[in-house]
Amino acid sequence: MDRLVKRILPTSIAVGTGLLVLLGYLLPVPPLASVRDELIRWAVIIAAFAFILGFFNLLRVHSGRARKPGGIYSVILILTALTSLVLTLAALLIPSLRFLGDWWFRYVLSPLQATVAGLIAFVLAVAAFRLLRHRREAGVLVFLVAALVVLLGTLPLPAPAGNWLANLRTWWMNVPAMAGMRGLLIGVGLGVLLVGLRVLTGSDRPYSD
Amino acid sequence: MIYCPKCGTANRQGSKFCNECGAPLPATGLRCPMCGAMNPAGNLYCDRCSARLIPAERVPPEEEKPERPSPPKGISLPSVPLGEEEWLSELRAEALDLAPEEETPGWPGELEAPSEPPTPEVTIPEWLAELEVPAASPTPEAQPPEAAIPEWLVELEAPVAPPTPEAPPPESAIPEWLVGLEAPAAPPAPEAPPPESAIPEWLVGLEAPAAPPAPEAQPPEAAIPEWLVGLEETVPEAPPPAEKPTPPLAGIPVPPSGEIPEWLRDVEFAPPIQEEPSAQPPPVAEVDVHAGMPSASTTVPPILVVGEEEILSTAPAEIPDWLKEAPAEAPPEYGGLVPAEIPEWLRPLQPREGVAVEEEPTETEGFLSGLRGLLPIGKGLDMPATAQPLLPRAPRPAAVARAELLQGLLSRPLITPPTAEIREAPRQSGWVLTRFLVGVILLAAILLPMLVRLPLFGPPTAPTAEALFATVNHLPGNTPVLIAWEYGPAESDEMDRVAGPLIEHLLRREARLIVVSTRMEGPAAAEALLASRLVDPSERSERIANLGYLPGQAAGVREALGNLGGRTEAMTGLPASQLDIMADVHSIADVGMVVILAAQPDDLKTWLEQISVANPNVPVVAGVSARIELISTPYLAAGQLRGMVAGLTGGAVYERQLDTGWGREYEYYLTSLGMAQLAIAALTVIGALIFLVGGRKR
Amino acid sequence: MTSILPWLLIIIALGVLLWTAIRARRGPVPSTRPLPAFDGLPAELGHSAESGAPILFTLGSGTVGGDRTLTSIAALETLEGVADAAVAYGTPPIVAVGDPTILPLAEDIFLRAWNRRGTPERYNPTTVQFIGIQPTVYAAGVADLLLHERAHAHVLIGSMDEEAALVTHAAEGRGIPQSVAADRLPALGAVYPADARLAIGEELYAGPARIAALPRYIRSLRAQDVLRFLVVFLILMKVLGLW
Amino acid sequence: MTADLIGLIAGTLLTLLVLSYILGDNPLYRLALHMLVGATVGYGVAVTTVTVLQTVLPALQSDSPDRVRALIPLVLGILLLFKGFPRWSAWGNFSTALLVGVGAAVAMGGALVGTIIPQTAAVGSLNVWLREGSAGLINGLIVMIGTIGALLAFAFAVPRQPALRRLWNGSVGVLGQMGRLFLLAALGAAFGTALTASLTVLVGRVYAVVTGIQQLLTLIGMSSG
Repeated sequence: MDRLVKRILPTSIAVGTGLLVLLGYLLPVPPLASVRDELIRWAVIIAAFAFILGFFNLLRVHSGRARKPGGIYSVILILTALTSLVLTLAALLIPSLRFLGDWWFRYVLSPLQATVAGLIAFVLAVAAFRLLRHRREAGVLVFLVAALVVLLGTLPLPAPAGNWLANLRTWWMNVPAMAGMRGLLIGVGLGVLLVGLRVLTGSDRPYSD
Repeated sequence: MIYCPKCGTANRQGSKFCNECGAPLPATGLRCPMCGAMNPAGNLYCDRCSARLIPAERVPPEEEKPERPSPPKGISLPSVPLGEEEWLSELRAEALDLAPEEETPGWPGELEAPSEPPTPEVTIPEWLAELEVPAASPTPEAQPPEAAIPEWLVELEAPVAPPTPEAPPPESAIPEWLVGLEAPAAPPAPEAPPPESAIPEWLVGLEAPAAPPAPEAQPPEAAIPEWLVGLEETVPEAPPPAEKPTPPLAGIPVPPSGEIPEWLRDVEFAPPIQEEPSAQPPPVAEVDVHAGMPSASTTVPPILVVGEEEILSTAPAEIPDWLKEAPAEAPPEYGGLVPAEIPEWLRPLQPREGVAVEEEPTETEGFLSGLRGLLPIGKGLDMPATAQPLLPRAPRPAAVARAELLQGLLSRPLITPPTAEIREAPRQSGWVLTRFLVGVILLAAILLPMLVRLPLFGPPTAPTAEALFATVNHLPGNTPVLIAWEYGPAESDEMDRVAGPLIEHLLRREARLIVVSTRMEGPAAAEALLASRLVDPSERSERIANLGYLPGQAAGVREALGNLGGRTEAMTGLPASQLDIMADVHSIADVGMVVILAAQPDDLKTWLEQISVANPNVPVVAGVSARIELISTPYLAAGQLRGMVAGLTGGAVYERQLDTGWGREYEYYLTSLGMAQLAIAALTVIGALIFLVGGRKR
Repeated sequence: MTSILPWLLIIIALGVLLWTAIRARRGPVPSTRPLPAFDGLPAELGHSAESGAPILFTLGSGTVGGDRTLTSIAALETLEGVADAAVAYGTPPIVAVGDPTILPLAEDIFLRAWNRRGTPERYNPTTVQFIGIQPTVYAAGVADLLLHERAHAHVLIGSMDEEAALVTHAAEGRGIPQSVAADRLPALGAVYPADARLAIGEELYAGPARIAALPRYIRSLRAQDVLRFLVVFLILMKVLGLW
Repeated sequence: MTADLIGLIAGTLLTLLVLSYILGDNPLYRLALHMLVGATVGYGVAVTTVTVLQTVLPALQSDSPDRVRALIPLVLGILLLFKGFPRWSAWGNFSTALLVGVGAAVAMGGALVGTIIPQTAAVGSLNVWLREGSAGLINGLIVMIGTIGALLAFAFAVPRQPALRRLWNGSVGVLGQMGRLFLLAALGAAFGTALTASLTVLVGRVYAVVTGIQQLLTLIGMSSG
């Protein structure tokens, strides 16, 4: 019984649904395609419950951390999370309260998120500066050149240099970089394919012991 | 597979020499000394009984460099908990390895020639640091046990290469214990007369005792909270012990031999004390040959002692058995847990632990590294307090003991300490400086154009954007345009500048905008931009329908494309079918144009794929982030995209064509961006030169 | 032709898997090329056990159930490869996940590991931590963990984009060793300059094979190689206009 | 208006706090960051739950077939919540199994239909390049060779027989080495584009702070004057 719940049923569910969905992709004929979409819809709904799981994990982790030195941040995090939850729910469910959610989104969520995204530029700049400190292969020069070409190629620099750089950038994007990108994509595709086969043949069971 | 120790190449099982470099390869199989099972080369622990196969010291030096491909199986472990007899036999085996009976001959010799041992001296300082004790000047009585230590070690090394971590702590501890124990000794006094009476002599006889429990007592993760508690508690309690020491010291002159019988009695009757197995060696030395064996073997139980009350108290219970050499009875002993004792034992010891943690990373001595391997204290400290509630008051002792034993066996140092220290290296000042300078330069480059106007760059050029402008310009009025709004606030600073002009152009063309998004923040981000670009807000209802968030990636898109009318307007909550502008729009088939505003490659791909299936004829254009320009260009070349605005530059070009009131802002943006790009390019080149010339710092 | 190809690829892959499985009875498991990013992990675990500070695993934000599922699965299998040892050493890692759907799967790994040790009660529900949904926010959160929890080493394996640079930057600042395995171009571009042992693209999917060395993993690598040459062959066919 | 004023102040302030990370990790940044983490998670949970409820509830009230279709995922979703309690964790396996199964198939489908086949075809179709004349053809060849090289650069197996190995190193090995360079060319380009994109965002934030402060100053000026 235990084994049934813990392994046999889950495995059959995973393999069964997986094969159905894959079939839907490879033979997109009406019945199969609709079954595929139905199963995917289920997955989406289940994934939504995972959010609740995640939310409580977050609360648990940080309520634990709140008692340790520096816990103030965790306290703030929890408070913000709850505020955000309440405001957004209110905005989504009660049209008259929409302005609350909008305000929160516009003046708290957006600036914070955007600025953190902006920090990426900074860390990348630091990384660029230290590039040759860590990478000592010949290829690093290719990387360096590529980065510079792409970086400067967008600049509206004065005529001759500017145009030349822009063209070089375009060529680089469409030829060498394209080649590398395609090789990478195809390779990753193969990797995905094989892991997928392991899962769909039930030899990998990340969902059970 | 055997991995070549020289070049790391994987070679066929059984090969004698490496295919790559011809270097001789280590023997194929290792026979487990415990259970005799054959194990693949590279196993550190027997797959069957988990006994250590390769003595810690014989681990090849390459192990230090993480670069070396160490055998993956090296960390494979038996996936079933070990059976009782197995672990017990393991323990006994340990005993045999660790404690050759020959010890005893050694001891007398020591007693004659006392106090030269370097090893204890080495270890003392650390302990001093932690126990703030004047061990520097060892009292004469101290010497016999101290003197004993080196011999001990010699004995130890002889049979089994590594002084296993468990073994060292007791020895290395001994010296300062004569001082260190003073504190612990005191508390028990009031509560438990028999132990208390015992402690003094036993203290006199040998100062070794409680040191082992100190280290041993630290649970890998469990008991930490208790420790923390302990830290507070003990502070007040420190003084009382302080007075106590004198009696033991007074007792010292008495010849040790006198105590032995007494001591043995104590061992039998007073659980608390026996906690110090390593207490035995010295008396053993003075008494009988047999004791030599138990003495050594008892160095193992401490591993079991993980600071959980249950375990702690079991350890003492065990010792009698070991003396009797009837290990089989050990489990039953778990019944005889005496929780009462624990607090006394733990409290005096705890504060030291607290200190010890801080010292840890700095330790290099073999012993202490062994110690460290044994007790991952720091771990415990930074594991959240939640670890404690998890531990039931009474875990199944056998199971815990087994786990702890394995724990002890497994956590012997695999790698020599020095490397471990490099790991703990603090951030280099160079790093902080670099970071700061880059930051300042970057900010300066961005801010400058906003403060002073720099006519630095010419007008931006972006042919694709111009092409797109033409396409949109020919859009007949009142065309329903589906907009896939695939960006959130994280990208909106860039994407709003990309999408803004395009959206405004569409609005000018009197198009009907139907907005959907597979990003949960998409709809809100869309509203923000639309509000800023919509000249007359009252027009919104007949210009814009925000159909909100489509969960489920491709499937969600597919569904939506098939049934736009079935959705609800995100802002007003009205069903789309009731909106005037959606009156004649039921699916993708009724849409005149699709605009994909994407900041992520997958989003663009998903939409293009789905649209090409649902309605291949509808013209698709895109506004994309500079980040995915590379990935988007193929679609443009393949004709799947009829036009594209990429990045701020594209947006700026489009804005110029459209000539709205936003030109100024774009100018700021472009100049700042240009300056920043130049700055970073310069930094990159400078950095490259610096590190080429300066070479790598590490 | 184009509609047959997917089937062709799948069938050939399965064929190779089967064939190698049969061949595995006689003849040893084929060897695969070393990947420093993963081969360093066991040693790193040793260091971690010694210093008592856990390794921090960043599993990325690839939703299980979405089109990045298998990247996350490969990452999880790699994690499972080290879980037993980490648990036995008494220093289970900190696992930072960026999507709630990865959370239960990652937690299961450690539940199982502790069960195998015979001490399920030692499982710590905060071993796996859900940091945040939005990729950038997740990355920043992990970076903060790296800077302020006492992590001994950092392993990034999973589906991320250029925000990964935030994480590697933090690890570099702490001066702790890190391995990075990513399969998406933006992430790879962003982390290449970092001080990390790098596994590029499909090398990520070889993680389980390098860590756990289970025959089925190695076999699937073998199949992957066969398909690789098949693709090259297809490209040439296309050039010659035969497809 | 006041709400917007407060918002403006709050937004500008928070932006500044986060930007302070550039000068070094500091408590103010951590404060803002933790707020952000909390805010996004709260927002995400709210949006997803509401969206799902909006899709599931109507179906539940409708007639039988739809109700069943809505009920199954709902039950599985609730089972998934058991994962929160180690003791009952096993009951969530059904849900995770479905997620893994479906997800694996979706990813495989995408890889096969969306990536491997089309990309392979694209690499092979030199005729497209030919449209741009001989230069185009050369570019096409470069792309083809580069792609093949990059693909071979990943080859995992290493032949054991010395002879084979020499052959391998001579052919696949060389191509692979070349392929690595193309990979790095792509990585570098990705780095450049990512940098440009995020720089734009950073510029946007700095601009937002500057304008925000300007607006505040003018407002204060108006209120005072």
